Amino acid sequence: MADDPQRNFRSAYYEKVGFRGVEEKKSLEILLKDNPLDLEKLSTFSQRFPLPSMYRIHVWKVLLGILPPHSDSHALVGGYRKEQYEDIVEALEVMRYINTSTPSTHIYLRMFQLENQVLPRCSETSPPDEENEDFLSISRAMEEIVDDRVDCYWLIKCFISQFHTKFGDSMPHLPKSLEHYLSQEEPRLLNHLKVCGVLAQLPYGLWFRRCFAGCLPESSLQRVWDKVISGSCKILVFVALEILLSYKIILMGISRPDGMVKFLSNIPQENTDAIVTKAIDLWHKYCGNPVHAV
Amino acid sequence: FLEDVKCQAKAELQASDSRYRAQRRITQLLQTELLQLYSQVEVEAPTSSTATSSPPGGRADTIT
Amino acid sequence: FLEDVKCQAKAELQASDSRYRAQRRITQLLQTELLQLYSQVEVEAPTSSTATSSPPGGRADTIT
Repeated sequence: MADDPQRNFRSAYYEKVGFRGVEEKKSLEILLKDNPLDLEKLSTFSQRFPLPSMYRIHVWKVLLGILPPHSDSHALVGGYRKEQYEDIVEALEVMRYINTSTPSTHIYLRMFQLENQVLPRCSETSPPDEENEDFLSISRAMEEIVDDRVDCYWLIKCFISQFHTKFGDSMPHLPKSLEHYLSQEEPRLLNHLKVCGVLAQLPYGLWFRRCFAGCLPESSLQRVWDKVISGSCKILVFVALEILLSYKIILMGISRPDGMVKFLSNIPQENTDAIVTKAIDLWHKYCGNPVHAV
Repeated sequence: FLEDVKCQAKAELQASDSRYRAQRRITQLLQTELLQLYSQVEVEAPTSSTATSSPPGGRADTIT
Repeated sequence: FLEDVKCQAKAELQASDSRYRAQRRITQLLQTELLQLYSQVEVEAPTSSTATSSPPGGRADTIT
């Protein structure tokens, strides 16, 4: 396949304009007509192109195993998922873990804890730890993307579970990887970060454990999650890299580590779409476009 | 032979389903029991229960 | 094709089982909660509870 670094920029551009997007949408529609669905092809599609928003939730559910590959099982399995959701909510209400005023993200957390047998005893009241905060952060973002509560809970649960199973081992290596690519792209900035002693303190939790939930607005975030859900955690490194590159001038002007961390933890929300587009381009440049064209 | 596989699959699914329904009935009984017990505790010791033991009503707030 | 049918059946069974497992966890939690509450009722009102309400000791066994 021809190496064309411009391609994804263009596809993102045409997606907005509507031409290229129409073509991609059609090929996705063809894939979605398969029975059973070809998960590999769906993953490849979603690695290469942004998912059209009208199909995003459906594709995510299939890729995360919430719905099985056989489309004629979707109604049955969807019904099971709904029952499971309702059973758990009901039990938590009866046991008074939740009530009508509990925020939905906290309901999801309790549900997740119940299913994973880590629901704390009622009397043991502890403030949420870091892991809970990661969960809540991802939940809040997912809630902005998904309207249906049943879908939302299942997507949060399976997104987080799949992320830990698939990428748990890679997580500790991502900061090193970021350092490597930064040395390729902008050694001066890397040097500045080293000199300031901020390299070890960058907001890796926000970037990698939370997959940018609470960092990027949902419209940009979902394009990153398309890649994560379809099988890449490397994309996270490139989004982080692109954030550093985009704010290079500001960062070069800060020398205090805490100032830099503060800025990076609350980046401006204006041009995040461009950051994500450039990050995806960089990711394709270094890691290659997935083969098997659609 | 294919019919055979399909039948077996169907039977397995039904078994899983009935296991679920049985468990669900148990849950419902326990839930009723619990609700009853909560109201009993509240009636019998309306003040001491809120003071000494975990108040049933307020638990959801602990995490916020 | 046969594999295909088997795969489909397996996916359905897994989804049904997951629903069952959630129910199991719920049952366990409810049981723990009930046990705790029973002992609390006994501590807080050792005499009145045995007199006015059904005895806490015998009821939990009937359900399990």
